[in-house]
Amino acid sequence: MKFSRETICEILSHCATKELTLVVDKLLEVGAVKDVRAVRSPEIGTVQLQVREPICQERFILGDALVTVAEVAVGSSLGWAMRMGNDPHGAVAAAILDGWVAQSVPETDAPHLAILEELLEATVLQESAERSLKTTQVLSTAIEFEELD
Amino acid sequence: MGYAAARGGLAAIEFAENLVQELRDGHPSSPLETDQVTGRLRLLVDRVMGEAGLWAPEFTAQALRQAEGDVIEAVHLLRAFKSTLPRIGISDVVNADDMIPERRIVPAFREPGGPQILGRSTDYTARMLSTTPRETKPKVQPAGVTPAEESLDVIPPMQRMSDVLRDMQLLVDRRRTDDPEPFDITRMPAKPPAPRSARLSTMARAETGALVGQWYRNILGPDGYLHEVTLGEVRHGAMPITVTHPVTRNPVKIGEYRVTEVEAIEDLDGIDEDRTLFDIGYGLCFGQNERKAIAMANLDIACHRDGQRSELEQSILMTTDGLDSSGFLEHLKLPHYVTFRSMIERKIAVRQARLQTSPTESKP
Amino acid sequence: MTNQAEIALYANLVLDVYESQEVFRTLLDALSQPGTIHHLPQAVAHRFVPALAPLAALVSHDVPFAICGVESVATSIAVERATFGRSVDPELAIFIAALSGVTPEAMTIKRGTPHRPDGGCQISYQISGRLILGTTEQSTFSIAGPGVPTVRTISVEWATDQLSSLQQLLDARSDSWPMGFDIWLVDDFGQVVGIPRTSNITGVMVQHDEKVLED
Amino acid sequence: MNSTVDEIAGPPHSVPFALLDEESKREIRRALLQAVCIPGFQVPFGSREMPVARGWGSGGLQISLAIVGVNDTIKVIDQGDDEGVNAVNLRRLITSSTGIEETSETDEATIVQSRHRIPEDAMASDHILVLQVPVPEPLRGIERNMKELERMHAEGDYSKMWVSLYEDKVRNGVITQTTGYPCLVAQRYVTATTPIPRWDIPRLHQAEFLTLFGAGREKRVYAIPPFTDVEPLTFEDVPFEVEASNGAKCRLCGSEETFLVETPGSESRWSCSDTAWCRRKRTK
Repeated sequence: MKFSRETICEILSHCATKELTLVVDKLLEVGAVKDVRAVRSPEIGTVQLQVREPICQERFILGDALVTVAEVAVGSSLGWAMRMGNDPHGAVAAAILDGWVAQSVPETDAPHLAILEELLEATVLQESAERSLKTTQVLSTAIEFEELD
Repeated sequence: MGYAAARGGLAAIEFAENLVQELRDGHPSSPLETDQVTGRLRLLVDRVMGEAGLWAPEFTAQALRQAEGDVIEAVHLLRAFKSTLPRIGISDVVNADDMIPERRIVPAFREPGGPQILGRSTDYTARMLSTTPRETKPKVQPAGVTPAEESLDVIPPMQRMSDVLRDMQLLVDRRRTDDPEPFDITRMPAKPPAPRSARLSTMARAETGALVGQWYRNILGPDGYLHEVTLGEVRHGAMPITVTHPVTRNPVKIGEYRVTEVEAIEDLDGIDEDRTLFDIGYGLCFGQNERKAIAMANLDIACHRDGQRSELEQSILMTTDGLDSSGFLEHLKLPHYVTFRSMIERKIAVRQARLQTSPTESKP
Repeated sequence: MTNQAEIALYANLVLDVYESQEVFRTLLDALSQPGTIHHLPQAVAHRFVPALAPLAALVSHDVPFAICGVESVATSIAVERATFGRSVDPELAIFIAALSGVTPEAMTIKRGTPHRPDGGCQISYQISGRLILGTTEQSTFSIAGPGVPTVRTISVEWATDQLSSLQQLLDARSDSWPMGFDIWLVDDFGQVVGIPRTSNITGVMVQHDEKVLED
Repeated sequence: MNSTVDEIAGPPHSVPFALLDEESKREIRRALLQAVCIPGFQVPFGSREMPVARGWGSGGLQISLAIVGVNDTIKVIDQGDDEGVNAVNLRRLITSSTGIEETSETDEATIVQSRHRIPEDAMASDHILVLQVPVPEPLRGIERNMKELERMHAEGDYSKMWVSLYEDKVRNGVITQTTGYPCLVAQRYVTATTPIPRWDIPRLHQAEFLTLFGAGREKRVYAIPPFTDVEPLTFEDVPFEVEASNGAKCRLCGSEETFLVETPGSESRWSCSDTAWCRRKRTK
């Protein structure tokens, strides 16, 4: 696997819940991912957001973000995921993938690993295209000043 | 268990609820979808999330729909929902400079370090009411720009004005190295004297109108505890949320939220202040809500300069929360039979006492 | 977590929402009616040393607590895991479990400040014996003050070797009223007696074994 | 057979027992335990937003939800009336989120949540009275600055309060304080007695039951334990006066010994504020 667990988590945060669960259900159905059980049922909760402001370099609490967290066991590995919003299915699916890649099994299971890699690469591509469009839009509103002599 | 037959209170409440539901959900127009609210009423959703202190766009849309667009009511629904949720964790501390900007204005300098970007703004749009019944514009690309794959544009680096002034040796250096734990206003009520982190948190989730009102009261009203500032930075953009992966103990980015950030430059002119320097107030709040962030930044520096001399801090901490003020205001609608009976009784008692002392004076 | 026993303790210390409510009500009743005996729920009292129940039920995220007594380190770790609280030195704790007669230095226990007397510590003191209502042949003390109609008496059976350490705590408890700290006496049968800082303890603790006081 | 994501995800999110999450409950409980040990002292707590607005009993509601267990029975009154709309609303919130029994009979209840009244029936040590408090600070009328208020309580310096009562008496011939009469609790803290009528004040003194006060908007809880001195502030030569009824009787049950409320304009215009008490008296 060319991505680390953390990178996979981050990429999957951009992936729609529907696509994500589709892939995980497929891997479960064919038996590529086995022996999965919920350690902690997906739970909606809040994450406190702390910001360091630049004037006094002080931390303060801006507010909370609503997230869903899930923990699953995949074989002997613990898989974890946190998703923004109310998303129990997305959290469970991402946690399963997190637990699966933590095992050494996927390395020897190239065909099924390819399914995951395909999802990750497609997500990366789409995310960067969106980001690039946004940057272009934002920069089009930059004020161009004439050079003063 | 003994319970007397309902005397109508419950029935009336339930019918009132049904009436709200019927007239709202039974309206003949097509139902309002969540993504319509988040997509088309973005600034309203931003404002409600800010005042609720909770980044949750979909639930906010739901709250607004349920509240028929009443901002305070929607904030109430969200905060009450939050009371039922566990706190799952604390994010890694994010620096203000980690923002990916989508807008940046520097009124203090024509050409600051980095660009001035208008971004998504109606600041210079004529406020002409569009009288066409409906907006159905297709997506248009900005003229002359093709967002092709080879478009490698990145937002150029932007030096923040506080750093610029610091480099020019024009800024009071208030940077701390002791890194105190931030005050959590949701766990412990803040009251004066409070640490600055409590004031910043209070203002970040204050009612927008109350904060603007507080600001203007100090500009033109009887208080006058603040100066008009020069704005250094007005930014809007996305901040990352990073948490610690509990198994690997490494940081993981799980998503983003948008904020508005303001630096307000203050011309120090007090007798005990260094007139050769500026100071800066700071504002940061959820979503795109520039009015709120500007008021916050100006009140932040005003409160710092005031240094407990006036009651500005008490006003900020105690009177700007939307749910506190509207809840108390609206409680006046509740029955007060007992208290009012007691008040009438005292009126009569005072009258009788007067009659006893000077019988001629108090004849009604 | 190093062994099965510790993991088992951790799991036992996790109270469900109904258990934590029942424990809390027992503790509330005990402090509002000093000198009466209240009972922890059996399901909780049987799972671990009952004197740990206040910590298991009241500590939550980041709440500073301390445990004094044998195996305090392992027990502290288990309480931390079960409650997400923070194990600290006794002088920083707002909840302390004093097990098997081991108590923190009375002078250092948090008493709050004149502005915030609610910063005072609340101590769960394990009675390795049995609490009995009224006067008996055993060590007896009487309680008066808010929560008590006139006076109530409580006796402690068997745990005479602990009583001098308890006496010190009781004396120090309200030396700076309304600052101070409060105590739950929790015996090994899950019986609880509350002694808030408002109570006047007037009786003599050890009537029948003077040697203990001299130790 | 492997399960699916949907099966592993389990049932959707549901609201916890007694609405509040466990951490919030524990925090309120910790504040209450301090409150009973420092009678009359206002303990700050991180008040949560409730499904009712602040000012509508959110403080009392948080206390009830933090203390309630499956074996409790709840009575809720507003102005003494179980059927007041706000009482109905609070009661159904508590029962629907806990499944506990409700009652209008004081002796059947273990928890009585109330706004502005103490039930006429005697309560004992197995009752907890939860009072909703709009303004927990008894000294606010004489001092606005919060730092100064804090100092006055810390030092037990209530001289300003005494001066204000004295001036009131001199100017008006009587002490004009109506409901929520300030009391000295356990000889230490001057405490706001919600706005219960003066009629109910003597019933707090050395009461058999525990009273918990919740101010949600102002984020304070305080307590009066059973058998605690509650002394209304007054002068030796100015006896404390409850609301005078001048021989008025309830038009429904004929009582003279209860707190009566007035219906203006009608011939027989008085009736019991405690409606459950009145009904029982009539059916006896």
